[in-house]
Amino acid sequence: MSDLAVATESHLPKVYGETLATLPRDLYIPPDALEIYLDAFEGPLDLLLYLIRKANINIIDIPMAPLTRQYLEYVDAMHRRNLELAAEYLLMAAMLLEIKSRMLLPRPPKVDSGESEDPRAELVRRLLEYERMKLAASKIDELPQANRDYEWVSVWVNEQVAERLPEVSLHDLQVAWLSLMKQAKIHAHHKVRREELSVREYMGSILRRLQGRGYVVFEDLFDTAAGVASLVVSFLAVLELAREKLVEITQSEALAPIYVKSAATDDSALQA
Amino acid sequence: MIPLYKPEDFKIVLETALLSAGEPMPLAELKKLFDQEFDDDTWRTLLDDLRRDWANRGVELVQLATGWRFQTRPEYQDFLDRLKNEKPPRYSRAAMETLAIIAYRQPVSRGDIEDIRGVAVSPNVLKTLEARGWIDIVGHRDAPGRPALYATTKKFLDDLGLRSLSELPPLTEIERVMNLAEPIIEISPPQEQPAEATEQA
Amino acid sequence: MIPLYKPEDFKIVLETALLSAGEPMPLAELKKLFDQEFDDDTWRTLLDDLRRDWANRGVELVQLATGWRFQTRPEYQDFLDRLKNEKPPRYSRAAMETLAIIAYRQPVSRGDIEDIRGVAVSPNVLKTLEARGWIDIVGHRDAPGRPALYATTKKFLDDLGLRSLSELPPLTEIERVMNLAEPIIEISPPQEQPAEATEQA
Repeated sequence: MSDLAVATESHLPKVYGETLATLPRDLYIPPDALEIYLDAFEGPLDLLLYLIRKANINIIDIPMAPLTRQYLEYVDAMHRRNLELAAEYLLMAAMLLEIKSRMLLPRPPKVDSGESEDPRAELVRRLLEYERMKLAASKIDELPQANRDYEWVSVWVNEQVAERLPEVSLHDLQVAWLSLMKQAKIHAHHKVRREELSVREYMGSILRRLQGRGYVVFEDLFDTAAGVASLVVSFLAVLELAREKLVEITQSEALAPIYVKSAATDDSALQA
Repeated sequence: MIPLYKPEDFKIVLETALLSAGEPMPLAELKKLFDQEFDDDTWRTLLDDLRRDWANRGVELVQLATGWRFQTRPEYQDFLDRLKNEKPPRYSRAAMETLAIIAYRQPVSRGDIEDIRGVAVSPNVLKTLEARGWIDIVGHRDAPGRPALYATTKKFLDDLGLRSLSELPPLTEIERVMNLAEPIIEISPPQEQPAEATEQA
Repeated sequence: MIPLYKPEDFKIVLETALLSAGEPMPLAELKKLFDQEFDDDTWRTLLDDLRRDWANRGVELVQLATGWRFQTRPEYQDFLDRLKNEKPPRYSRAAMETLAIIAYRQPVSRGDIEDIRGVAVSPNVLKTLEARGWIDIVGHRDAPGRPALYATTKKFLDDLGLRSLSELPPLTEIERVMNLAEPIIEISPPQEQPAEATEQA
């Protein structure tokens, strides 16, 4: 915020308090000061507001003659100093002159309301709207602003680099099996029942136990502590493994120990 | 996954998620954290409780337009600025006035902004505000040249700590007008972000 | 600027700076925070103290080669992952069908799988499932080429939340829907996992 803006704003409360009886003071600004202020003006409306507020003029009853004279003096001064002057400043000058001349003429009453319209109305409306936005801008600027008045908290996420693995649900498995069946390549014997799954699970377990071990005593394949149901299923698993020729069951004579061996166990590996 | 038993356990997970989130977290998003479903009152209690835990710290839990977020308290900014290599630039008056016009009068075209300010709007000003993510184009006016209509974004609200446009500072009533054709009515900021510009094609 | 008197005041500023810093902060950098100059021992005490404050939280203060930073504890990652919007990766249809066949028909050879699927099974599919620890080779069939026999592992059951294979969805229901069902005599599956049996490789 420039010094100028601060200076004009500090005038504002006084402006509101001023009675209409107060006569406008001179709008004069020393020309030396002009250059300093120039950059600070955001355009002709800003310059006009500055002139009005500096002189404690009531914005709704602007004395057009002195304001126009003062404004033109500044525009002239800027010209003389070869300062780049935006076209808007000249347009505003023309507008002020036009309003000033209309003020001198008798005002025809408006057709609809019967009241005469003040030639300054449009200018006043624009000045008020601009001033409102100018003040709003400085109020917004005063709000705490991220990265200027405070910072976002951002704690580092200490992520393990392990790739995210696909998740599989039971439903996914079901869907996969269903799609296989739809292909009609599955025969009746591929239908799976719950009890069969238990047997299948034990088949895998037993094969794991036999892996790399040669002959294992039949009884050792059973965990007697696991209960009768488990024993039955284990037994069925061994029979199924034998039926599918995945294990070899041998017994040298009746009542001799029964041995089970993985059908594919490499005999040479056993001797090592 | 760590089992959660006490309310304290849930609060720690919530705190961890909010501290590490790169952006404000809407409640709907936070609800994903837990298998358990809590009603909104319970969530409110949990969040309020967490906010109280941080009451006397340099960081606070705030609710913004797009959700909940931890941010540092402005009182500590002077210390934090010492760690910065450069100060963030302040926006020019032209930029702030343009932003104010877009915020209070949205959706507006560049021409509308120029009418109010009385000067041409530099394209850089709009670009700067767009780059910050504070304004964007929400539509086009059905007029010659189909001028773009600008509005402020959720990020604008977030970055200024506002939950909605209605929390913008109220516009100052400059002066009662006597002889003007139209009386100036008390102006309040728009209540809601005009999500869909009314005038867009 | 807030006046700092007690060690607690300094710790709050330090905590605020570390929580909002986007990167690890070297000690030399942290020293800029305060007008007061403390020796390294004092700094060490301050930082250790702060670290202890966070001992039972989801975030921890750690010292890295490049400085100090707050980071989330790995134990909380599972919760934070839930806030990610990215879709979890999925296995290909070939992988899922292969897994289903191994789960329901184990032990099976690659040839068995190909018979059922009617297409060749890519070695990559089996490798992926083995690398995941969900299937392993439990033996070899005594046939030309000694084909490996695959079965599902305990980890497969664990990851799918099953105590035993008998808890897999009974496919008979699907079959019934498809009018393929035959009457089934229900026998109760064993309740216990033969723990010892399955855990050996």
